[in-house]
Amino acid sequence: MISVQTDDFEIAKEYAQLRITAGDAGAIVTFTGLVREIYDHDNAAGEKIQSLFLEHYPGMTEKSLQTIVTRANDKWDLLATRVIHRVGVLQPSDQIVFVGTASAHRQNAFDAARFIMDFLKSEAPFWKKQVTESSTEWVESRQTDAEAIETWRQD
Amino acid sequence: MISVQTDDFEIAKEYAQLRITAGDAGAIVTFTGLVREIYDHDNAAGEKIQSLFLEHYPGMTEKSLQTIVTRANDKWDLLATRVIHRVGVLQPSDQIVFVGTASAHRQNAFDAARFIMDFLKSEAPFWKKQVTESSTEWVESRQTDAEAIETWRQD
Amino acid sequence: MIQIHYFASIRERLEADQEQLTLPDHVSSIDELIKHLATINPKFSAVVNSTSKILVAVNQTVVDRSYKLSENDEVAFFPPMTGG
Amino acid sequence: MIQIHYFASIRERLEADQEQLTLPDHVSSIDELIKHLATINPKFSAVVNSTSKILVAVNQTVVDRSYKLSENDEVAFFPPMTGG
Repeated sequence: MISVQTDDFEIAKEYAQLRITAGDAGAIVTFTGLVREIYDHDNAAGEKIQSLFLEHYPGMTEKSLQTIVTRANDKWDLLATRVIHRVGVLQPSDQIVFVGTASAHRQNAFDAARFIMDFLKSEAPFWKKQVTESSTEWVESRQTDAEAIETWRQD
Repeated sequence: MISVQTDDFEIAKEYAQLRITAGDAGAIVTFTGLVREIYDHDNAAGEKIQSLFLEHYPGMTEKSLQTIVTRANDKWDLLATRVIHRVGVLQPSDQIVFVGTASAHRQNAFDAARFIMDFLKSEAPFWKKQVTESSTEWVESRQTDAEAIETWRQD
Repeated sequence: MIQIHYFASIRERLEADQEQLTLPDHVSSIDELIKHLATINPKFSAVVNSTSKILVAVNQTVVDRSYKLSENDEVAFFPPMTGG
Repeated sequence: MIQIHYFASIRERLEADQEQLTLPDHVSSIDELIKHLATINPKFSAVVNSTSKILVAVNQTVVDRSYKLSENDEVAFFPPMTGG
């Protein structure tokens, strides 16, 4: 299941639902992304972040996340998957994104969670704008995120 | 922190503690291992598991888990780690093991969680005995677990 | 007629989140659409000239610049994604 | 005197979880200890001959068969781990 929402989420609830949906799972992996107080991007380096605004492209967001999850299911034997991405205004230490995967074996659950996060970063239409004391700037995309995608193409 | 215990654990509590301990984390990964009803080992293939008994080597268990966590901290920039392993009698769908990692960036959190699980499987002195309707057998170690360790040695 | 959406830094610099456009006869690819928009809108021209990478989606899927447009397409311009 | 622990299938087949042993003069390595135990205990001999892989730890760290024992060492015999 995929959700794009302004509301926060609870890992306990998502984990419990993954366990129920998965049936006879042997492994559940969760990834949670949080708003860091200090980003190490070039812009506003070292300055504390006061808030983060997350914009997205309604419709395309859900469609691209669904495509990524479908590809993960094609590559690995998964019993359940869950993706939540928040939009709107967030504060430091807030939860931004959740990816959960359940499988019979741990390697599939780990691979799939990482795959979904890597492609979410580069293919799902979300954009972050960060507010510090001295500036308001759109976050630049990271070279390491583009490189993460490349590692999966070598398969 | 490392715990070897008969009691069950709550992912919400462990996740909340990782968030607090980590401070300015950007990524938290959790792995939970569950008792599967059907194991695909050679012994008792296809038969439903009625219960699982987990034996360990008190003292060495904690020592070997601490060594694995220390190695993970040496390899990656981690802000918090948590390992829980249950012992004693467990039922199908029960939680067996929890590994949680927090880092500034997702790749470190994913790598470290997987590394800890891979080495826990092969180096921490736990042994599973499974009870089915027709037999009571010690679980055989898996070749894929030995291979998982090898992938890390190539670094 | 096509529908055009702008997002994030591009939306802000154009001071517009969407517009409708009747495609002139000489515009059939994304590449030609970009040239056309730069001709009729100085702000669009400035954005194209100063932004290192602009992504284009048609009907909510990223496409390359040679993509041929059809009537009623939904076109979107945005910078590289930074979610997660 | 050394302390010996047995775990899992090995513990069950020996019907013993631990014992104390005074090392004879000709026993100094793990390899020699295994040969000695097999000589004095038919069950241990049967386990060694029928088990494909037995791991040995001294003072709670896995060691190889050439490891030299010291007085008061804690030695443990067990099959490959299957936790997690």
